Amino acid sequence: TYAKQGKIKVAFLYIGPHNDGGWSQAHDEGRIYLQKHLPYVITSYSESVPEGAPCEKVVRDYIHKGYKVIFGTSFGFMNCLYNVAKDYPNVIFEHCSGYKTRKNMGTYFGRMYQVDYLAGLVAGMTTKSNYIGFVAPFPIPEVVREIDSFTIGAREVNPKVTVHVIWTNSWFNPVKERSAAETFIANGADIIVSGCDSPASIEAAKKAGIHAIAYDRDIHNMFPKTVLTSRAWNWGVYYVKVLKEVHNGTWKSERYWGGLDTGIVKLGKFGDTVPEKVKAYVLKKEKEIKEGKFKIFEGPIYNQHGKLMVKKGQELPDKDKLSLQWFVKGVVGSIPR
Amino acid sequence: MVHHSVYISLLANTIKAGTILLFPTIGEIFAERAGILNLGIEGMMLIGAFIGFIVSYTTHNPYLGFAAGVIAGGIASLIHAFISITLRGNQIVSGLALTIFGGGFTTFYGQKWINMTLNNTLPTLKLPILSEILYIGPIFFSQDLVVYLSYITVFVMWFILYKTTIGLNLRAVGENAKAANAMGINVYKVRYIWTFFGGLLAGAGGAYLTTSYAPFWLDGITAGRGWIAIALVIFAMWDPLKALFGAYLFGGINALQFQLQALGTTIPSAILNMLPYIGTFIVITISSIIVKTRHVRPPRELGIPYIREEK
Amino acid sequence: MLYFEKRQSVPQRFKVVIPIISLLIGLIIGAIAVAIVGINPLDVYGGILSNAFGSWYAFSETLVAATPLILITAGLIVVFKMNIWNIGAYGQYIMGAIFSSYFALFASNGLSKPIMLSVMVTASMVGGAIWALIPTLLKIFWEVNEVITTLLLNYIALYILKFLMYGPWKNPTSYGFPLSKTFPQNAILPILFNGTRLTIGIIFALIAVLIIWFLIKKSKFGYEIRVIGDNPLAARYAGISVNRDIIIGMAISGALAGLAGMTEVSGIVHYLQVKIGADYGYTAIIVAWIAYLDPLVTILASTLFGGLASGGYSLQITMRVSYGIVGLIESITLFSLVGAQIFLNYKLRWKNGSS
Amino acid sequence: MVEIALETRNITKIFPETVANKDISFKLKKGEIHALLGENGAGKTTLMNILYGIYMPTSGEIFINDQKVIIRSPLDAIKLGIGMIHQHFMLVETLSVLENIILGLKEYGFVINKKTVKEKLKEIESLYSLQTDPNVKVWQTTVGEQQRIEIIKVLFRGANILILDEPTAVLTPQETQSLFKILKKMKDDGKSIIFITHKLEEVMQIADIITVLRRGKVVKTLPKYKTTKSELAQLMVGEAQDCNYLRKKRETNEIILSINKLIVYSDKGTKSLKGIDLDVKRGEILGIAGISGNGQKELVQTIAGLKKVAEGKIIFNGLDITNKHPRFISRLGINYIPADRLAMGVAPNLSGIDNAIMRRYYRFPLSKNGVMNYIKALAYTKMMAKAYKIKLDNPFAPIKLLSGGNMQKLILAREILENPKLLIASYPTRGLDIASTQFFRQKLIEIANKGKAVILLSEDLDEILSLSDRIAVMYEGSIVGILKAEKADKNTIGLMMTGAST
Ligand SMILES: Nc1ncnc2c1ncn2[C@@H]1O[C@H](COP(=O)(O)OP(=O)(O)OP(=O)(O)O)[C@@H](O)[C@H]1O
Ligand SMILES: Nc1ncnc2c1ncn2[C@@H]1O[C@H](COP(=O)(O)OP(=O)(O)OP(=O)(O)O)[C@@H](O)[C@H]1O
Ligand SMILES: [Mg+2]
Ligand SMILES: [Mg+2]
Repeated sequence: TYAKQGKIKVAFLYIGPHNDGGWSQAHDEGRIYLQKHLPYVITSYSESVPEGAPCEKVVRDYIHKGYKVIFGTSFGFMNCLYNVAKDYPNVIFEHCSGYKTRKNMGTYFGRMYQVDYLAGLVAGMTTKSNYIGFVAPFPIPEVVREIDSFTIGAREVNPKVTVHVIWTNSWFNPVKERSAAETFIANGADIIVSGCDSPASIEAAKKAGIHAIAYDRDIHNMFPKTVLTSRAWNWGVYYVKVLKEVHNGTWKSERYWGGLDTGIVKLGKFGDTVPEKVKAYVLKKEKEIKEGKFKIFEGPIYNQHGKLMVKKGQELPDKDKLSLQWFVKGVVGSIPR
Repeated sequence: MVHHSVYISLLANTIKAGTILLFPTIGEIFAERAGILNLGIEGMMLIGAFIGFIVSYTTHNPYLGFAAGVIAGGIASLIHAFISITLRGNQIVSGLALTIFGGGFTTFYGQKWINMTLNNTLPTLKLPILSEILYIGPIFFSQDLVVYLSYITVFVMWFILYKTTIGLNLRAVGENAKAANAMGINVYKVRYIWTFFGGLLAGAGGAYLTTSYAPFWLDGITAGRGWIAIALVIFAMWDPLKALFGAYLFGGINALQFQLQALGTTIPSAILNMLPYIGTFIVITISSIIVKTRHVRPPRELGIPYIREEK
Repeated sequence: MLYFEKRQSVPQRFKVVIPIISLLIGLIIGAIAVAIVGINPLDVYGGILSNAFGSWYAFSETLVAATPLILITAGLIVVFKMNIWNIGAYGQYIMGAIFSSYFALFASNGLSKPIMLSVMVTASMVGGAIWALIPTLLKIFWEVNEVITTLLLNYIALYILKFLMYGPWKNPTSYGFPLSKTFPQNAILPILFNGTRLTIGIIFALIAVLIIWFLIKKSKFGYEIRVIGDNPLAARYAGISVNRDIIIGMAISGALAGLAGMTEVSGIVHYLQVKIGADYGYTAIIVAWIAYLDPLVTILASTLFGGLASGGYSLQITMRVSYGIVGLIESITLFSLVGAQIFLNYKLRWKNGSS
Repeated sequence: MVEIALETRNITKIFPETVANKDISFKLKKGEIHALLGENGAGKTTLMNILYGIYMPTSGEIFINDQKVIIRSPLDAIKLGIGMIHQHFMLVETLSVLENIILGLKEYGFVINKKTVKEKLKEIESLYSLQTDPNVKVWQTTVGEQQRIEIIKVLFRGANILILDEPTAVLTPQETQSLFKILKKMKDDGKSIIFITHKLEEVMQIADIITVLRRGKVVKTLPKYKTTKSELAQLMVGEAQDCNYLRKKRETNEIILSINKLIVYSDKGTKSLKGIDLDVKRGEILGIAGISGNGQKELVQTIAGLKKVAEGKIIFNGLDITNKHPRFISRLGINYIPADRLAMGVAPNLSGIDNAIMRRYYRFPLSKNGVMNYIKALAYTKMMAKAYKIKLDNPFAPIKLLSGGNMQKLILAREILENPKLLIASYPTRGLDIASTQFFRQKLIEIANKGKAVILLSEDLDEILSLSDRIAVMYEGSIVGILKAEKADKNTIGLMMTGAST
């Protein structure tokens, strides 16, 4: 199998610049981690790859250069990978956050919503205005899930909280992210949650002297006073796992969805201003989640308009989590149709 | 209910966003009035934004950065000026090339600056007394120096255009270059000056973007604003005062669309974004129908090279 | 004093020499630009060349990029000859994509592939033509400037597309992501050569060029548009139906841009999305002009531009040289080319100030 | 002792493939009106453009007040006190009259001081009785007014040397006379004037001294009192002229074109034709006289199908052609020679061939089933150039490189070769030299002699009187009278044209 052919060439596609300070950088850190840990791997990456037709060209170029494993690290690469995968059954495709698979194409993702819930707790306990602004990219289930579980957390500890949502319709658009944050600030928000891939909304919060919750990477050290906590990815562990399987010839297409317990997602350092009491509560909850004692999407859960969506004692099944398209009570905003 | 301070901040933001568009629009109005169509605004804005950013970043002085961006835009415009005025080249193609150039140049040399952020942006300077005026003050007079500069630019340029000999010569050159030449006006000089002026202002728009509104560097950070400026020139019917109105209208749409979302309402943002274009389209059409083209039309010699020794 | 003196006739060899020298200037300045940041220009150019033309696969990708360019340019030539500045190819391209996608997404049931594709081709051409005819009719009846309206209609088309993608046409199973459903198999253009993405779209493009060539060089219509382009009053006086010809020309131009949109969504992307080749509409203006509004030269110019884009893209991947270099070379070449046009009509002369 | 205001020594101007001026030496004295004569393309305009700094001479020297000068631009010329009124007016239509007048001047302040400008305008007005409304936009003014604005512009700059390039071409006899009054006044004030025209009458009336150019060279300079019209004509063309046209008696009563109660609106929405009734008979030349702007142009353009009829009917050979397509009308046998050749008559950047075939490109053998035959087109063009003595050396070169006269000939030839049943000729000989003028007048007569019809528009009343059988006079969009040629004279027609007799 692959081991016999010497080194395995692995390519990563990023939606933004590799040093975007967010999503793509988190993946790139994962790539570097992989490179360090497995000597038989050669990695390369393409940054700011547009979704759609140009993406296909990039992938095909890699394959023509002998790359055998392709990681597509954005939802929008799904169709592109899916199309190319059909033509190249001997190449392995791994798509992040999507839902289409083939024999040679798997998907992977992490249960970030668990971390979102924890961040929600922090926010709920620290907000004074009870107005929290969530700067969100696209209204896809992944993001809706994040907003919902964040809100569940925040309102668990502070039922007066409302979470407001603005869609930027872009993963990485610092200009819009900043404008969205400024809009929230003008409306009285004292915590901004970044759901997009640049730190622009955090910077806006810093400038306005309010708090923020970061996404993608733990950036506590860059904004020690502003950032209350971060919802961080840790892709390296997964990339090593996949490449080991490829190397051993045991790789199989699957839908990977790891939680807090796997380490693929994690809660970042707390901000300097977060009270000890809060930290303690949050860490307790984290432990419960890891141990499977606490389930975030357990009923009763009401939607935005007060309709009961999950009955008491039931948990929203994974299938429904993966196609979530409604907001829980306390979210102000709408999902365009 | 939403507190009125929200609207004040929305409008104050609109002014900022509008300022990015206002400078290039005014600049292009004057270039076009002189007969030079410059479709390279997007490119010149990018260059202004980039130079403005790196100078601010390295000197820690946003004013210096802004000034550098302005000059960079001006220099970029000279390429277009040389090609379309001296070499009489096709202005549409040269302008498009300038846009490609701006994108290529800033992407290529901007690679190592990507995602860096400015720490000191243009500071807000509240104007004494004026900023105290109810509503008006916090919206218009609690801004940074460049915004005040933009107000002055609009009114001064309006005055120059309609009330002075400079403006008269300029209009004559764009309407009938031969006649202007026969009256002793140096057509080439006038065109060079105003194309350069257009470049300076395009640079100003770009530099304002990176020294105040979006203080970081990214490929293509202007995101089509140069094209909007070209549409705005039309919207404004080549009039600086109307440009002011148009720039704030276009600038306001983006802020508004976020505010509407924050309130929980949804009008599809595509529809909202489309409105000013449809508006411009309708205004252009109706005014052409009613006013019968005489007054509402581009300068007659827009895009036509002037050649002295030809029949 | 240096000055330009008018030539009586255009030296034909200049038409070949000028582009070559311009390209050289573009490459030399591009090389300097690259060398400044410490990269070997030869590597860069070698990279672009081999990635654009170095293998059959690379060349096929170049042709993939050239296909929409050829189609749009062929149409633009017709109207540019009439001195109608259609800046709206981008919008017409989008409309073509939208119209053809409608059938692919909502009316594809049970149709055989040839019929389905014919329907889509027709729809795209109708869509592009409609989008081109709006400004045309306004121009004809009320003298509304077409540069302005076609430019504005680009934005309106783009936002219609965005509206559809974020709203009604969003794929229900894309869970909120702005994409349409993937087209069914009968709505996808067949591939010409296995292992490439080259579809019969390129054949459409070549046929279009031949038709336009004939129209311009050989037909009565070609004569008429020349006269219209030079002096519309004289054309009217000569009994040419100027408005009819403008309508026909713009319809052709819009239809071909629309068809380009179809070949892109149906041949390459296979679904509708917001970003479907925004640059083609503007690049085509440049290509048309570089090709001296000559349909046959268009093929060459489009391939060159397609190659630069495709090669440069691969370069970014393999050598991590910013894609910006392509823009730099392209624009500097263009500047030299536009600037050098003057030598087609003028000679540079030296004269002492005292005459 | 008379001083020399301006002198040129051995001015040569070479355009690619044309020597427009060759060793021209020429003196203009203070306080004289110097007429410049010459056939089309003789190089008059070129010489003037050199004096005004629009062209640089290839070689030669210019002296002003005995000082050698180099005039690089109109600005230099203006500074030297030279003012020029161009063959085509140099006015910016969208600007007001006042703005046009002060264009390029620096003396009126950075912020325009309208008061001082208006005061100076008053001064000029009273001195030369030149009136204008400074506030109207130029596009709203008539041709005559525009001429006045041009003169005011020159006076405003205090020019001492005045160049007028065919200023009377578009003026009525009355307007011409008032222009002459102004010129005389200026001359009395010590200004020097160069006056270009093709009309010998005018030369004899106004000039002090006359220089004749032929093919870019000075043929002779001579004082007016020592010469005659026929001598001048001979100098211009280099041969004696023959003024007798072969006229046949060609009275018929068969009506070929009948116009009933025709009403047409102008672009500005006013009525330009107010119910015209007119019949044209087979075998006649019908002259139409009128001051420009009184509806003649609209009338003939409407017949040709180029303007929309609001009310009324046009019947040609029994067929209703009201609001029919221009192509339909021309195919019936109505051909039209437009007044302004550059604006309507040609596509200036297209080749001689493309321009020559404009009337018949769609017919066999030039095209068949929508496909052109350019070989046949070339042959046709060569035939045309030969038969009508058009100097068309390179039929593939843009037509705009021809001189105005040759271009005019091509247009005339193109229409006449269509063998029209009714030829509408607007100002057919404007700008033509004497030989060509005669040639084409003869052609018009031949058409009438063959039993066809001609409508002739001309600013030259002599031409109308000598060619027409009947003369219709237009005033303010109506026909104020139709006269038999034998019973008409210049005076009556001139009065009718100004509306005095109605
Ligand atoms: N190449 C281009 N040519 C013309 N206009 C462009 C171009 N690129 C972008 N634009 C315009 O510039 C503006 C900003 O571009 P951007 O990509 O940021 O759109 P957007 O703000 O994401 O739009 P929306 O908010 O509606 O989704 C838009 O109006 C877009 O139409
Ligand atoms: N810019 C130019 N380029 C090339 N040739 C020119 C140019 N201007 C004039 N000519 C040529 O020079 C010659 C003299 O032209 P010019 O216009 O001076 O004649 P003119 O005496 O004024 O004739 P007209 O009575 O027809 O006005 C003509 O053959 C003309 O074609
Ligand atoms: Mg937007
Ligand atoms: Mg002349």
